[in-house]
Amino acid sequence: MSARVTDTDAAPRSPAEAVLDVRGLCVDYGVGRDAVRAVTDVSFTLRRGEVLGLAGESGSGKSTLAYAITRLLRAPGVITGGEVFFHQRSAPGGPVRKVDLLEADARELAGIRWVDLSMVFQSAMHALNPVARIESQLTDVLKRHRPDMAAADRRARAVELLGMVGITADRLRAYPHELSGGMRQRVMIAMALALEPSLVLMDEPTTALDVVTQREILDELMQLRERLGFAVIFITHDLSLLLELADTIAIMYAGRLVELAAATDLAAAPRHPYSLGLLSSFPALHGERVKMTGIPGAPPSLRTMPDGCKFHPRCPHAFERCSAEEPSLLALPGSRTRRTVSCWLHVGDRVPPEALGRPDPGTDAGAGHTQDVAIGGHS
Amino acid sequence: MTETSTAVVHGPKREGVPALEARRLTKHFPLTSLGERGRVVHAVEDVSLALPEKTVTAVVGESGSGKSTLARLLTGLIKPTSGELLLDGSPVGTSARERRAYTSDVHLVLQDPFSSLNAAHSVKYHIERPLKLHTKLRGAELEAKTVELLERVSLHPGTDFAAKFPHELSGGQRQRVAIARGLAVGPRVLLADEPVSMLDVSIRLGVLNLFDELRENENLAILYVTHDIASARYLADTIVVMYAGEVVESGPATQITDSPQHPYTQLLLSAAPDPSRGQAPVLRGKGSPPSLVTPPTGCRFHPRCPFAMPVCEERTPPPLPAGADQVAACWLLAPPTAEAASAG
Amino acid sequence: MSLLIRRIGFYVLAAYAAITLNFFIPRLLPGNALDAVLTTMRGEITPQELAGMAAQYGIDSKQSLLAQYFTYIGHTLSGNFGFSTSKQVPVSTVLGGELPWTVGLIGTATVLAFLLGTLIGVIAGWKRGGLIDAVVPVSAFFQAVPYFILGLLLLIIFGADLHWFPIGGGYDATSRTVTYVQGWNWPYMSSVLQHAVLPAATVVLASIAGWIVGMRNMMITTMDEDYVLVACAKGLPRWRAMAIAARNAILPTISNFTLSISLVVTGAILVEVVFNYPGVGLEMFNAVQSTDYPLIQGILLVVTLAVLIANLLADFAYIVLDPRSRREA
Amino acid sequence: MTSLDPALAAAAADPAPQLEPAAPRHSRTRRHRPPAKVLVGGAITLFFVLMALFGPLLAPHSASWVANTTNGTPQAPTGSLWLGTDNMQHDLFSLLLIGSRSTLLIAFLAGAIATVLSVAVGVTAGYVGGVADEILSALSNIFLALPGLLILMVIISPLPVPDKGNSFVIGLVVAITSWAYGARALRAQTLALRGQDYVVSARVIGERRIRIILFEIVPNLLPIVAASFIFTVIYGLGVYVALCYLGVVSPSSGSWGTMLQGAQSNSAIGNGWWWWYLPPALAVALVGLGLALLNFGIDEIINPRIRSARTGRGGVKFQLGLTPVVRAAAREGDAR
Repeated sequence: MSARVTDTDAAPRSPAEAVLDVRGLCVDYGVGRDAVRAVTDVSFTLRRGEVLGLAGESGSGKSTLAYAITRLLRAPGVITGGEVFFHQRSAPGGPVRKVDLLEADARELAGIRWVDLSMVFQSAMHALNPVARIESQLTDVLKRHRPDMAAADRRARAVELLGMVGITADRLRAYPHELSGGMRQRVMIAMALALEPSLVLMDEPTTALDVVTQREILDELMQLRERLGFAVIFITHDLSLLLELADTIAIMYAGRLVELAAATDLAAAPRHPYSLGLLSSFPALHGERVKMTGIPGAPPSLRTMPDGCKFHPRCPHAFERCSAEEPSLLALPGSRTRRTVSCWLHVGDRVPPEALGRPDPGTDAGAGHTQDVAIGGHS
Repeated sequence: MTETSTAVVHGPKREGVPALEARRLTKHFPLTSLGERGRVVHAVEDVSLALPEKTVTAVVGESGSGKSTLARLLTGLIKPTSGELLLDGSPVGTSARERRAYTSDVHLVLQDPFSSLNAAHSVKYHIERPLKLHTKLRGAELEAKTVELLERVSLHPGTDFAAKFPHELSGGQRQRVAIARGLAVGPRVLLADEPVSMLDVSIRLGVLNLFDELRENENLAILYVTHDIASARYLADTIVVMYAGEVVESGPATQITDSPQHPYTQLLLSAAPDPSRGQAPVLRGKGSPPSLVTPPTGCRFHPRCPFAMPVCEERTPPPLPAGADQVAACWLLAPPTAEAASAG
Repeated sequence: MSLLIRRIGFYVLAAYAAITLNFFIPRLLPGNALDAVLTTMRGEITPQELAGMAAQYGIDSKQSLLAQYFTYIGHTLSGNFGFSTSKQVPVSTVLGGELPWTVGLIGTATVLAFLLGTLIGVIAGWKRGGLIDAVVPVSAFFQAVPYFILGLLLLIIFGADLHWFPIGGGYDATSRTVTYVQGWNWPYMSSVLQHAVLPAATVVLASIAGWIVGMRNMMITTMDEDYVLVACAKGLPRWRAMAIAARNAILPTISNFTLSISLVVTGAILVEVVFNYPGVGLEMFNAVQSTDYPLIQGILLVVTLAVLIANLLADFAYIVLDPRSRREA
Repeated sequence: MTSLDPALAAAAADPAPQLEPAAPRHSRTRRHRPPAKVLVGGAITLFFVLMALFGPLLAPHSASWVANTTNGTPQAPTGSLWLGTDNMQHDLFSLLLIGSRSTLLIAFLAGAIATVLSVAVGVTAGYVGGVADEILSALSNIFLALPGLLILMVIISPLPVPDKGNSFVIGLVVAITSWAYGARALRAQTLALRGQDYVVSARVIGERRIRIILFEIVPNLLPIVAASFIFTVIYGLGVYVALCYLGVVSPSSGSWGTMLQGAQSNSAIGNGWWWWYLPPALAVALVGLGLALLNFGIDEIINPRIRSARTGRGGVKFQLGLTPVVRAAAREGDAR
């Protein structure tokens, strides 16, 4: 296991300022002998207005990671290490305050939650209180965080919020069960934006919806993001969706980040064999029909993790080192954009397989090789 | 509905008698709650479908399109309001005996791998039951056949898997056991209702490829029900697109995705994730599927259709030729004379 | 509202079934048991009354069973439950005297137990693993012990042994120091309260455990729902999140109330026998002892109707509290 | 008396399919050891079952034996008469042992009969549905609303004496008033199971309806069947002891309820003869406790979420919406 990352920013290439800094986050389920590690040493930086896609299969820890960041993870989840810095800006252009969410107490968290950091849950069906009207669920946050607001203003704001996601004001008096699935998820999104947060976490927000509804909602969401400028962490198992949606994509496997890259780079030139495998698990809508294989085997269970690289039992390119040592997330210095990968194929003098060594889009050069320059204190 | 003069049979075009044929299947579910008696849900409306052996037919649609109801109608689990089923060209009887015989020819693989196997029973039990019901195999032969079936769905070694219980298996393995159980009856037709939608992305293709192998090796006629048009294109010979209980378009798989003729198919395709798409997709149409208790008059898609014309509201479009082996139920495809006639 | 109509329809049906059952109970008696009963009464009541009773139960009657049945229904609906053979007064008079005691004791104790138990259950579930939650398994004892056994145990400890409370009755009829006058005066009322403590404690203790455990478990189940987590994610105060969970968790508890109410009431009625408390339960016991069928029937009917009304109220509360149950078709 | 848990019904009604089953909220491996409640409850129950089986054989005296005295007042416990005597100078210890048999026999008999009834009614209503369901559900709801014990008093008291002593008749009558609780829970669960894919699959391979009910559905109902069995045994115990206590039933062999009845009618409480009524009352309470603990355990197996969490497990305090942070250093400190 690699050492915990401590330095502030490894890739200060983008001029945009950070809104969230996750450093070496580790999450366990259970305490003591029963504990299993669900998320191991995850680090990334999210910039203002950026859409970070978090992709991975069930059990990869993507949802666990998101809930841990917000400290909303349920028992028996325990955060066992790392830092989560949230850069809170009280007013547009105002001073930025850096808060470690893992050190924050309940009071401090309550002040940040929803005001700066809101969340859209996977199933709006379950995320909306079935016995409360839409109106009261929209206005309760206003009541809590904007105590000066008059009741009429709160109501007006609720109407405005619903209008933003294309729902008419007459639905304010409705109960969740009276709305369709798509409408419920829209209400959820409107609710998440009620206080104009700087970061919205979305945990599979459209997975339960039909493809047309999903597209409509995503389109609306992206338009709202353009307008309001909030950053998004978008969690899904549907990598093909993320490629269209996200600026940056983080691929998770067995609780670890295995690759972090710009969406365009990842689509054209994946560096991690698992990313490649995932990309080739989605049949194309166009072109010649070719036989595809997906990834052989199944993801490991949290209790029986293989040694070394967690992906090596399913990896077609695995070699001796992969089963012995676990790679850490390393920057690829040859890349135009920031991208990191945790794979022994890209370390040292090895020439990666052709499929994993394609040039980044927009560059002529092949993939650069790391010279054991770890982001953190690996070397 | 009533105006559909000639029933067009959807499905792959092959010589000879199809393994399973559905003729003008209609299913209306009566509503039972107080104040709604007498009203019905128009779940499936006048669908004719042929499933020749060695073919995969994909039925694509959103939830509520009637695709799952269609699959269950084909198993005989629910009785159609009207229409009939033909197995190898002869009508399927309704007596208990004929019904049982039918179960050995047609099997259904369901969506949820975590509920399709009974946690109380071993894998062995799941495979042996259909064998005991439909073959004379007993004792050692039965065991050998069980192991063979498990290995045929790539669960090696079969003896180990036979002894396991469902909770010891991953989702993909469970779905393979469910498929092996389907094969145990020795079916001619395998119906699969969203068989991979609840599986991890990386193992979906493995299961889809298994269906592809079974089509070849077992001469199966396969019906693949899905909401994922890309996977339908990957696996199927023919794609049948359903909307609000009706078939709106059908034809060869690549043809449907490359040149969709019905506006609903176009909408579906424009909404599907497609990384190869250069620019942001333009969604073709809006709104959500209609109530099936009071479906729209005429073409059921007309309230959402960006090309809707007056005729669409009035009359149900018949399936019209839209390309080689491709039909679409859309007035846009009507020859000008017909359109003029309807206008006049 | 169709659900409410359906439920009311069901209760009307159930009430009708209870009335009918009541009609048949004396007629179901094996052999000529009733005849024997009536024979034993000879001498205790006037021949006219005896003849009237014989007619009421269809012995030596010229009336057809059906005609008797309709007569009976007519009488019941008009509040005429017949004439108590052991007390020589109309059954309705007896019930009028006993019901206030029972309603006062058992009604209050049951409602108190429900409210208190639900509240404790909410806290135990919310602070799972906390101090209150640790006490929950202890409540298994009270939950499992039949009401009257618990009553006996309390009586032994606090009545017979510690002499903290009287060991029976509803009030002191006489005392060396005070002369009691029934009515709204302090000596009498304090005596009534003193006599009510142990039986009420029995009913509360015995039934509260069920509500605590049920509510705690529902709370824990509900807290797994996303909308409770959403309340936390919204930065709402913790008591608001708890209120949202409790508001949803109470719905199944109310359905459960309808399941248990008849158990609670019958169990509580037995408590009256243990404490010799002058209510409907004790009266029922005495009526069975003296085979006073009109009185038995009257009590059965009143208790059944009370249970049905409690059920109806619970259903009504459910419909008020759960918008989903109000869904128009 | 206990009541069937609403959480159980909720778990039955909502077998929430977990889209992402990875997060091990409750791992399977920890289920191997039965909860302490089950062990304690089982031990208590076993003790009393053994008492019912062998107690009458081990009793030092017969039920009709009287201590060699002409005294008319009960004797307090002594070295030879462990629980003393009643006013007729019967040996109460022997009566307690002998009475255990009829008490437990009827409780378990009623539980068994009621369970058979509730499985038959509940599973039929849930699986067959339609009109049969409507009728059976209405029937069980009516039985739930009726004050069972009071009706039992009325029905049983005029029965001829041989019937009143007949365990089977009493068990049957008790069962008739108590099956509805289990039937309701089983119906709800059957309804949930009926739509499960494995039931549909069994129909698709051509299984007969009766086989589907017995082999696909009933095995998955077993925890609820067990819970409802224990529930009715507790109920039967309470009702039978109550009937004896009220003198409505007076079995010739005697029961714990008969002992209490004797004590009550002789004003044992007022006279301070605690050894007369305390042992049978405690025995009933203990059997009830043992069974209730068993039921607690079963409920936790049906719905592991409700398991009572130990306070401060590993020094970590879990609170909804405030995930604990336990740094590795602190954990190492714990290890040392």
